[in-house]
Amino acid sequence: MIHLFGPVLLAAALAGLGVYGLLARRNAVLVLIGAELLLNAVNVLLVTVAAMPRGGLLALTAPTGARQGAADPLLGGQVLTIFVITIAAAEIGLALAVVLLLFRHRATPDLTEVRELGEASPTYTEEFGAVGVPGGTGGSGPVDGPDTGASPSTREEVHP
Amino acid sequence: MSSSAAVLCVLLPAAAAAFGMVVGRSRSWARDWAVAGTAGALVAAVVELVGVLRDGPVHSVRFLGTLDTGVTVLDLDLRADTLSATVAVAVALVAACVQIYSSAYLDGEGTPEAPTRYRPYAATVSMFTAAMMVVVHADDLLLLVIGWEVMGLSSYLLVGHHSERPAARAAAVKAFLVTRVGDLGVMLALVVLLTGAGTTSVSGLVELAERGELGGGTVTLAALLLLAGVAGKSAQFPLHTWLPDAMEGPSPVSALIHAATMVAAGVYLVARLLPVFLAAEVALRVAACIAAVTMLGAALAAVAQDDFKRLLAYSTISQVAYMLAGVAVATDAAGAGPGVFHLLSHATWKAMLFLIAGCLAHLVGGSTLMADYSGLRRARPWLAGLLGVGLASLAGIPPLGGFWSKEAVLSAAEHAALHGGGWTAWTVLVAGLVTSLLTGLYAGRAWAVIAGGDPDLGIARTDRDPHPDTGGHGHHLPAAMSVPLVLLAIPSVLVGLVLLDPPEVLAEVEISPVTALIGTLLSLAGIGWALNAPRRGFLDVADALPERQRAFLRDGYRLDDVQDALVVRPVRRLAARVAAADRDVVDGAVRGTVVLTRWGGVRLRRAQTGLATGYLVWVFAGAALVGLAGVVLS
Amino acid sequence: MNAELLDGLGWLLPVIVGVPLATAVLLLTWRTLSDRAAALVGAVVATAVAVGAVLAALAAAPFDPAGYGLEVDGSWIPALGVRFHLGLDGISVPLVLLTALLALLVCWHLVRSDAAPARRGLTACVLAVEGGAMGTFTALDLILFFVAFETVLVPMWFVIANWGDDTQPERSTASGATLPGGPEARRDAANRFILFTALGSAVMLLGLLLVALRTGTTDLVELTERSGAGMSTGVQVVAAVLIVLGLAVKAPMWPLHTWLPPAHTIAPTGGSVLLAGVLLKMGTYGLARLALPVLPDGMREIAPVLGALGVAGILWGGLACLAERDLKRLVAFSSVAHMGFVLLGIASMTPQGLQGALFANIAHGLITGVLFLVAGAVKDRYHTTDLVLLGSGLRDRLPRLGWLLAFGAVAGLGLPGLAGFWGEILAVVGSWRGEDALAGLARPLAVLATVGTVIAAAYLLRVLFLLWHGPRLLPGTHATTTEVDATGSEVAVVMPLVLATLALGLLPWLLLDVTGPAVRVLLSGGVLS
Amino acid sequence: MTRVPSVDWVALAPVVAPLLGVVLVLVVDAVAPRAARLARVHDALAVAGLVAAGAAVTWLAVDGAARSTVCVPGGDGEAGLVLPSCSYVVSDLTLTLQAIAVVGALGCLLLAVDGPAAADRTPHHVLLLSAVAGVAALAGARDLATLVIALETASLPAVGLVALRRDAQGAQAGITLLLTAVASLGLLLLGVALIHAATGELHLDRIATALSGPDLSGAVLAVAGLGTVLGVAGIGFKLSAVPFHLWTPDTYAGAPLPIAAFLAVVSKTAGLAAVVVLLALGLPALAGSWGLVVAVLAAVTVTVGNLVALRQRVAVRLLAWSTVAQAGWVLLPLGAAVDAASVPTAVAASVGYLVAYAAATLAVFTVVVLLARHHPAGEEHTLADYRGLARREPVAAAVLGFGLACLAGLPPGVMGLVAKLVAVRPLVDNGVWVIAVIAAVNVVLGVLYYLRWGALLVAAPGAGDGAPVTWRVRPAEGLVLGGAAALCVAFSVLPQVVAGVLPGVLR
Repeated sequence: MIHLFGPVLLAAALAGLGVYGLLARRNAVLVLIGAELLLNAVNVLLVTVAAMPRGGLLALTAPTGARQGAADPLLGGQVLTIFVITIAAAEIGLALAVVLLLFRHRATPDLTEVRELGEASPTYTEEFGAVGVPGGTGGSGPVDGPDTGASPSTREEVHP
Repeated sequence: MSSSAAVLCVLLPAAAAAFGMVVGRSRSWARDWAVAGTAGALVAAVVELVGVLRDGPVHSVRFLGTLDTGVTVLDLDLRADTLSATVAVAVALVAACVQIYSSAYLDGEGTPEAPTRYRPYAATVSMFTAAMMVVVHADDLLLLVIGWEVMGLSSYLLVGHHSERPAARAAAVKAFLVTRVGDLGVMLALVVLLTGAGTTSVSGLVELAERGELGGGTVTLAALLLLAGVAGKSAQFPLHTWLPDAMEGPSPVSALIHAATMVAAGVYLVARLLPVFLAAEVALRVAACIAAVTMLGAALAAVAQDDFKRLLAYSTISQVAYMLAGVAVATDAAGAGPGVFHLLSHATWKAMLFLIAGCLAHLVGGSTLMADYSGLRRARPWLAGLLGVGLASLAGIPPLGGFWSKEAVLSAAEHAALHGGGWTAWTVLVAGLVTSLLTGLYAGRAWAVIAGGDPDLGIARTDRDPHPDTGGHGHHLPAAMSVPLVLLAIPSVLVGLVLLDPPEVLAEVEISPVTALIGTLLSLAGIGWALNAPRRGFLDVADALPERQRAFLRDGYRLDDVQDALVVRPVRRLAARVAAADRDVVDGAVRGTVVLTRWGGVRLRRAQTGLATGYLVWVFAGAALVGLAGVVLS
Repeated sequence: MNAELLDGLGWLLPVIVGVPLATAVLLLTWRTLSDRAAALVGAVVATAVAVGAVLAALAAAPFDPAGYGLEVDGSWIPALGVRFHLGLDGISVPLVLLTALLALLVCWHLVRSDAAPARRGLTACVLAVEGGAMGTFTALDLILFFVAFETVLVPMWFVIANWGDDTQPERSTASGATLPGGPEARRDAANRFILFTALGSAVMLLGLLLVALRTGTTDLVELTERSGAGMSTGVQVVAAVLIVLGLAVKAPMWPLHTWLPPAHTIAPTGGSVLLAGVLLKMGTYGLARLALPVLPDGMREIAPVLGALGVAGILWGGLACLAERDLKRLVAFSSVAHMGFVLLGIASMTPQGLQGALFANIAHGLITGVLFLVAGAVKDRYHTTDLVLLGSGLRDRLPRLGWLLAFGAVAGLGLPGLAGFWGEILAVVGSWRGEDALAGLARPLAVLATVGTVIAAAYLLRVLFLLWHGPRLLPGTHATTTEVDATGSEVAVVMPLVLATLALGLLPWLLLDVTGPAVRVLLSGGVLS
Repeated sequence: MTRVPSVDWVALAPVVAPLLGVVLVLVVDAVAPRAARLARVHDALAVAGLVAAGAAVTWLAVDGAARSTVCVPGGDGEAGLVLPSCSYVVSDLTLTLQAIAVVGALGCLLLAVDGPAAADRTPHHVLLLSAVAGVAALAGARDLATLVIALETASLPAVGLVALRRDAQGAQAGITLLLTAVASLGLLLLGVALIHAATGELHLDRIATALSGPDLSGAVLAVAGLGTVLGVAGIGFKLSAVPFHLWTPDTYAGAPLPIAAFLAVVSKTAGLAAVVVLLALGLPALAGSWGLVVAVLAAVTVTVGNLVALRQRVAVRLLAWSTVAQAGWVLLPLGAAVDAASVPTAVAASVGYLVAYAAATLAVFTVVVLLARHHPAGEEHTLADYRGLARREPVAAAVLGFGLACLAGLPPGVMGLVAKLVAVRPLVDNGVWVIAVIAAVNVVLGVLYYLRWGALLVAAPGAGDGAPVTWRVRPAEGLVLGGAAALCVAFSVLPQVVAGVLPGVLR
């Protein structure tokens, strides 16, 4: 299986780089590139698998003359690779749209700048209206709700 | 006839208790019910006695139905025989006298601070009577225990009747708890008998015992355990400490419960189960030793008492020890006679003595110190006369009742000692004789202090100057209080006549002339010693004792302190520790888990940094861990 | 009663379970109903259910032929083999009647307590508890039992959390920490109640499932007949440990009892009565109904531990009472002690022990009911149950209430002639001869349990000493208020319990003859001797 | 040799119907881009797509025929007869999961139509229906490629839905979900690649056969085992299994509430479908190894979810953590799988629990959506804002209370009780005692916070709560409220529905 070693090593390296990118980068776009690297590592692996004899590792390690799969019209690894590339494309498309949305609101692609949803983040608050969203409601707003001017005077502490 | 009379003996006072307490509101209603109930019980008891004497005993009278233990079915039945009938007559007589007496003794409504509480009082006495009747008639020990404990409850309620007095409250609790400790033995004895003999029926047990079919271990254990209950109820050493304190109760209650009936119930139980005890020789020997120690010790303590009721209380302890001794030296199934005879005779004159004590307290406005009664002979000669009869009977002066019954016990002891009763019988005999001397001494002393002396320093002083609390009725004794004294005086004088034609239970009572003579001489010596005291310079023979020893005896050998140190305080400390441990350890662990979950929640929440890539660290770390697990497990 | 007339009354069982529950839902949804009217509706329904329960009990009689006098059986969750199987026998009848009686009294009590807020909800909760308890006591299917067992949790939680007393004072621990008072304490008590019992029932569920999976049936009749056949001793032990642990929380067994004192103290009067009289019984009933007959071998293995913990509860509860200042907490701790006798009786695995346990179960329900009603009446008047703050001389100040208190105390200390005695003595008898199950512990436990009766006397007399006896003394803050003795309706609510206590005390066959045959059946595979 | 496999469109109808809806919505949008009056047409088309899918599921269930499509032929392999293998199979499992997803999605759609979706009808409906199609496909997927594609079809639109809020938080929530999804996709693909590498097969039934052979080498097992657990790790985020759960509260808080409900119900269904399809159908032979991993994951998930939920004050965050805990419950029975034989009952229990969970969660979310709409604090309202709801809105409070009781597993929520019972049953049966006891403890932890919430409903209103607002419940919302409540009640009366799913052979 020496001939598999190279591609697998390559996949591992790519995956490692990708994970590093995902974990260490602050810029959303760079993080996405990390994700792409990770997916491409998978692609390398899949292509490598596709290059293996039929029956995979099982056939390789099984005693001679052991089982072989039936005729398989699908070239598993390669089909999967194509799928992954497609998914990655869709993913990036969607991701960039969301990053753009973020950039429009915060004028930064830096993920560390937008953390207020995390309960343990310094900018987290449970005080109504304090996070800069008018009325604090979702995209629809209080369509036929009450006058949002009503003051949320008593916010009792719920007993923990 | 006797069977329905037995049931009525129980039901009439019980009904009186229920109706007097629950239904009516007025005082006279309560009094009428109380007197009628006990009087009815007296009639029923007499009828029962007549019936039993004529038709023979009835062993099973359906009463409370059955008790399905899951294995055997027990019958909670009554029985009627001469033993139960004679004791029932005595109980009903004393009870009736006490109810009549009480209606005057607890006259009026009292003050808001110290109400007389007559209604619950009369009902409780009726309840007590019913309970005692249950004990007397029960053919099943479980049924007997009902009466046994209800008596204890009544005693508790009546001792604490004047519950505004701290001493009365404390004495009530003590009375109940100390007897309850003894009753542990009764409970366990029931358990042992149910397990070992499969029955708690008196008839059944007696039959088994007589046929020798009770296992040796079972019978010995059960008898010893029962003895603990007897010691508690009959105030025998070391569980006697409650009785002197119980004198905080009204005097008629002391007469009924703490002299005539309840304290004798222990002896009655032994007499009832004598065949069982005979099968357990150890138990009888222990009983004899307890009786010997108690009769001597209590008589000695009685000598040093200044309070008349406490003196009578110690004398009761001592006399009940006589009864126990009389039963304990029995050698055959009919040997309970002397003890039971002493029980009957003691009931009459001791009840009378207590009622006299009540009259005296009534006259002087509440005090029970003997010194406050001095000069009675000159102030109230007829009351002094009755007192004299009672004390003489107590000391065993012929031909009064006490003489016959006490000598019967001593004779039985002598008979046992001479016929293989062993060293315990000798102990009993010697202790009994010495106690005769001491009994004479304290009876004579009581007479000397109360009857003698200067009325102006004692009874006449308060006669002139009524106690502010009790108003004017310190001056005369109403008929309701004096008539019962006479009613009781008659049998205390004449009870010896029973021996002319003894009923079956007393058939074996014999008086040995030698012992009787020695006993009487010793009593007379004691009396003489006490009466002679004034000639040697002091009115009270106890003044001859050094102050420290006298106080030691007066306090009942300071056994209360021992009890306090050995039981009460350790239990209190333990209780406080348990309460603290419950709060801080057991519940602390519970609170600890709450703190732990809270802490866990707070810590776990820290991972929510809001940084998306930070979350991926967990994803990959988790994947790595899971992957490792996958490889290792495959 | 005419036997033929009563034979076809199987439908009564779902009715006495369903009607209270349905009424509870109705009361909750009927918003315009006034509080008083709601309480009246509840009382009428509770009365009707009580009548139904009595009829069902009569129809189920006689109890001589072992088995179920009244039965309904229907399919419910076929996938799990769970059937809607209800039945009445000698073990369930007394508890069904007790539940009906207590619910009835509590409902009528509510009709009269005009001061209580939001009685509509409270009545609904009481009825829901009644329905759940009825279900528990009649269920003949493991899972159905479990569902019914759980049904009472939420309503009872609401009773404590919503209508509980929020004026409890703070308490401090030895370590200096302060246990909260006020609303915080109320929340804590309610949460404790539900967390303890929910944990217990979750653990019990594991055991029930184990039994169901290993035997392939959840039907109690069949499981009782099998008497453990089909399960190895190991499986039985595991199942018994889980089931007993779950039920013991509810019983409660030492040291799983610390939910009880706060719950009892803080719950409103009716809640306390139901807690003590009904909910605790569900635990011990479960032990007798599920654990003993279904898992005899497993129970025999763990019986010594169960018995020892029961006795530990007797002593611990008693000693804690000796040092307790709060009347309601004291009664709660005394419950721990009393239920210790029940546990001991069950652990003995003897007919006597079981008879005693079942008797003590009922007796405790009646007696504690009296005590809680009295404590509640005291609390209504003085807004505290602190024995020191209540003053003394209650027998003179409020004679009727005082005598009821005295009666409750005397009954509580197990006075022969009142209901408390028979259960205790039979449990001790069972323990004494329970060497089969309790091994070497049998006799020591019996003796220690008996010692517990003396402690019981001591702490209850202490209550009377402090509160009932003594000079007329009103606590300072109430010195000016005029005192009102127990009203006619208060007495009327307590009297049935008092009379039942007396009746069972004097005529024990009333109950023992009912449970006897069933006990022999439950133990037939066990150690009948 | 290679021919295009025949396609059974009837079998595929639950997948195709939502996609048809997508196409139609897009067509209408293309024809009249800004026609406000066509808004209802959009809604109707979307609803019709889901209803059609539901009808298809129902028809297939009633029909009962064993259908499968997109098959490769079997034949005589070198080692004997090989059965044909299909990429899409209609089975009880498929239909049950599809039913949950479709009903859940319908509920979320109806909640959203006039809420967050009002401004973005086309994208909302398209994304939602696509996601449903993905879940439906996932339920029927029986090969690795279909599995991956279907899972991503279910996941990626969800990101879009989350970001529909179109503010910074929506974007943040979207990015958080997206990045987790991408990283997880990487893990899943790694796992799939390794499984494929180990067996050389794509079809799950063939993988199962290959791995159940008698003499497998250690290397094959190790690679397959690693692939399996990496696959589980990759799917874990979808279920919010700890430690892949951290996106959950942030995303729920940042997303519009109906979308959060969608994530809680439909996405979770997708997660379970993926896990079940991969593990139970593809890798039952390795149950001994993945069973334990899943058990530990489930136990940790339940515990962590409950512990943190106890600390929550904001309603939607509490729900988020509650769904984490509930995900653990869903996974628990799978953890009881100790060998291939014990897998089917475990799967049945998991799916049964999911049924109860979905119904109860939908009911709870509906009320939360309603309250948010009528409260000044909107989606950020806290539990304290439920104080006294029973007086103001008794019906909504009753539904919420009942839903919470179901989630807590206490009567009157018998459905939840039976679900917990069903979930624990396999653990007991297979003697996984440690996990079973952890589960029992977690029942209690859960009870505490659900009940605390429930208690507030009937508590007396606080002093400064201001004038109560009368709710105006829209018909669509009322439908969801009533429907979810009806489901909860029905399942409580007849818990057979929860306990009796998947009685037959697992395929």
